[in-house]
Amino acid sequence: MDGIVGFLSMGGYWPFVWPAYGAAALGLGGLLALSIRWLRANEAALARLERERPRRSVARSGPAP
Amino acid sequence: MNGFWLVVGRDLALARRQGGESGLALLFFVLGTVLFPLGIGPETQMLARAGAGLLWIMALLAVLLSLERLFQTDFEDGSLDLLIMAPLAASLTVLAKCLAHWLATGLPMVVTAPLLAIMLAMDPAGLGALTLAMLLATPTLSLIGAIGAALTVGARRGGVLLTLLVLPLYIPVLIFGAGAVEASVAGPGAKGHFMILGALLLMAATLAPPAAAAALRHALE
Amino acid sequence: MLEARDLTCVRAERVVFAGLGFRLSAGEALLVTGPNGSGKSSLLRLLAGLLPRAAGQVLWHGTAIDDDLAAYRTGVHYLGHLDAAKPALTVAQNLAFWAGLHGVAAERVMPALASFGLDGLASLPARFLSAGQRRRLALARLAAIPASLWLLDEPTIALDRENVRASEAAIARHRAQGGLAVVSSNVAIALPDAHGLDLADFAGRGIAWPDDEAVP
Amino acid sequence: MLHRFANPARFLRIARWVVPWSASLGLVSGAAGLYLGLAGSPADYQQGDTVRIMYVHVPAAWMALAAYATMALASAVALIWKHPLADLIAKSTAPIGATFTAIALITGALWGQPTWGTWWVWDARLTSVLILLFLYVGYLALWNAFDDPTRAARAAAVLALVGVVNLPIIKFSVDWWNTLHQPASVLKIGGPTIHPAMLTPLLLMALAFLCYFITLLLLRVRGELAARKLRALQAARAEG
Repeated sequence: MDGIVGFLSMGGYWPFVWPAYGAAALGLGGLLALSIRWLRANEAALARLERERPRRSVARSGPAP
Repeated sequence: MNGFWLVVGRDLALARRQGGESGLALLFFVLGTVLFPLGIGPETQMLARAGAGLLWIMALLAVLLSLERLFQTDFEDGSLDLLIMAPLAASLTVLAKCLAHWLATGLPMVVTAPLLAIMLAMDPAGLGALTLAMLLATPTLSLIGAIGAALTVGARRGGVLLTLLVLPLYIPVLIFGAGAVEASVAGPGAKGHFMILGALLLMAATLAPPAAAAALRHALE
Repeated sequence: MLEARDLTCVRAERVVFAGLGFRLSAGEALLVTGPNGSGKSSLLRLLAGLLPRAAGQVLWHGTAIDDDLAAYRTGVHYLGHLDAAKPALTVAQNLAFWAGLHGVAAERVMPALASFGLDGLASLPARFLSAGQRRRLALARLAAIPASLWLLDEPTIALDRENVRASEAAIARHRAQGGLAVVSSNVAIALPDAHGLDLADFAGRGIAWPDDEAVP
Repeated sequence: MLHRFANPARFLRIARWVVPWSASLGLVSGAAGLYLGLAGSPADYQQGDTVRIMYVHVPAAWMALAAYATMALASAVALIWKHPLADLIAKSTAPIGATFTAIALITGALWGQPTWGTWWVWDARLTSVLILLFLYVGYLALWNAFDDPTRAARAAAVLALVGVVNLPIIKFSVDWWNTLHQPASVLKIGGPTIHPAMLTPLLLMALAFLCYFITLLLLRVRGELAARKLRALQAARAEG
């Protein structure tokens, strides 16, 4: 038990070491999550538009509307 | 080359006729400096200690304030197309406009700076250094600012954006400008600072015009 | 002699026109028409070298304009929608500036103003000019500064009957001296035996980013 | 010149191949670095355990600079060869670089508190990193200042190049300014004097941050490609 508590206390500097790692994790993780969500949203919207587009271009390449 | 002086002459005539930016910039410079003692208190040692730094910061902001319209008016009335197509190289046109901007805005500030410094209880030994440093630095501020002005032509909220882009690039000029005054008053003399300010000026004079010209060409696309 | 081959113009990631070509020799004129947004102005700015081409070639006397853009431009006039008139300067000062920039003698300023009926207003600050008068000041630039290729974007907008005729006469004179003119206009403009170019025929479709499958 | 447009399909194939590798290498080196850094390496004889903040602070600062260099390089390629994919790479790099810079600042302040007694110290390095953050913010603001993405790309590219030229000058001025006003900061971290047992976790964390950068960059470029095509299709639909 003592090992864990000793480790977590970071020689008494826990209020600085853990927030530092927290900030790094939050920053990197947050940006990663945002980027992935943004990527998924774009590619989903693109897929929706792509599904509609072939039908439209078939119509367009047929006799002039 | 006479095209160069034509552009300088036209911009000076426009600045004088409209009296807008150059007068405002000088007013901003003076007013900002006057406000400082009102905020900090009249004790001379405090003022003397911080006076040089404040003067320089107000100088930066005043130059920046008057740069937003450097290319924007020409862009809006169609002159920019013709200027880029004119036989005079775009970099020289930019240099000419910066020279006109400096004569209209920078030079008056160099002249008023010592007066304001006296008001801020600056040690008279520093006045010479302040004037020389301002003389070397204000053209650099116009040149570097011109890059920002060219980049933000036609941009939304160009003014604020210009400040955000250009102020970080002004930091070396601020450090060595204010440092020159302090060195001449308290330190071993400001010879080194003048050399560096001169180097910054030469660098800006050679690199800023082509960069701004490239930015302008992209603005017209 | 101006020639354009397989010109493609992309603006804001959209193909404005593609595969456009034409040939124009001395004394000839090209009337560019087309619906709004079909790229009339873009074509003129492209020919003036202000706009980069996405593809294709523009040849002036057989050599590509990019080889020496500055030299090409000394022989070109570009008249855009805007009149480049500084309100704080007088009519004469405005024209004298552009004439001086192109190394043209100051004596040519007054006759050029006269050819568009502006000599009476020479010492008037430009801010008092009407839209039509400002347009005539811009057209006076064409008369003052000799150039073999005129690129005119809707030159006769805001002009009254009499001044439309004056600009048509100026273009005719220019062509008579062997000059070329590319004029875009949706308004009727008298360009005797001019070649026509309807941008609707070259309208670009779809995206400027050819991915695997063909651009639709 | 149209044919010279980079074929995005080729890029996407490469990205799809690289991302799993860079991601897993990043996770492995990160885990190892964290373990060694937090538990496996000794505390500093002077600062105690606060030195462990270095394993996050220093790699973040390094990557902040590396990202700006990448942005400037991509901008140069975009301007000189008009290579639109390079524009997207530059645009995708900026937010990652800005995040690294912010992390470097926050961890720097957290490290400074126990060591120098205040949250913010005008130490030359911290000040330069702060200015770097402003350069990033300016770059991102310029991207959003135009409606036409091509116009924004050109302006941002010029700014990135102007920034990369000015960065060393700013760094020099700030270092000079800092030494004038304050004796050389007590800490001499990151230099060769670093304790070997600390060097391994530091390099592992640097590798992890680098892999993170590559992985996220490729993901964001994929996102930009999709967004660009989406815009074009919507425009085509408007006109179709």
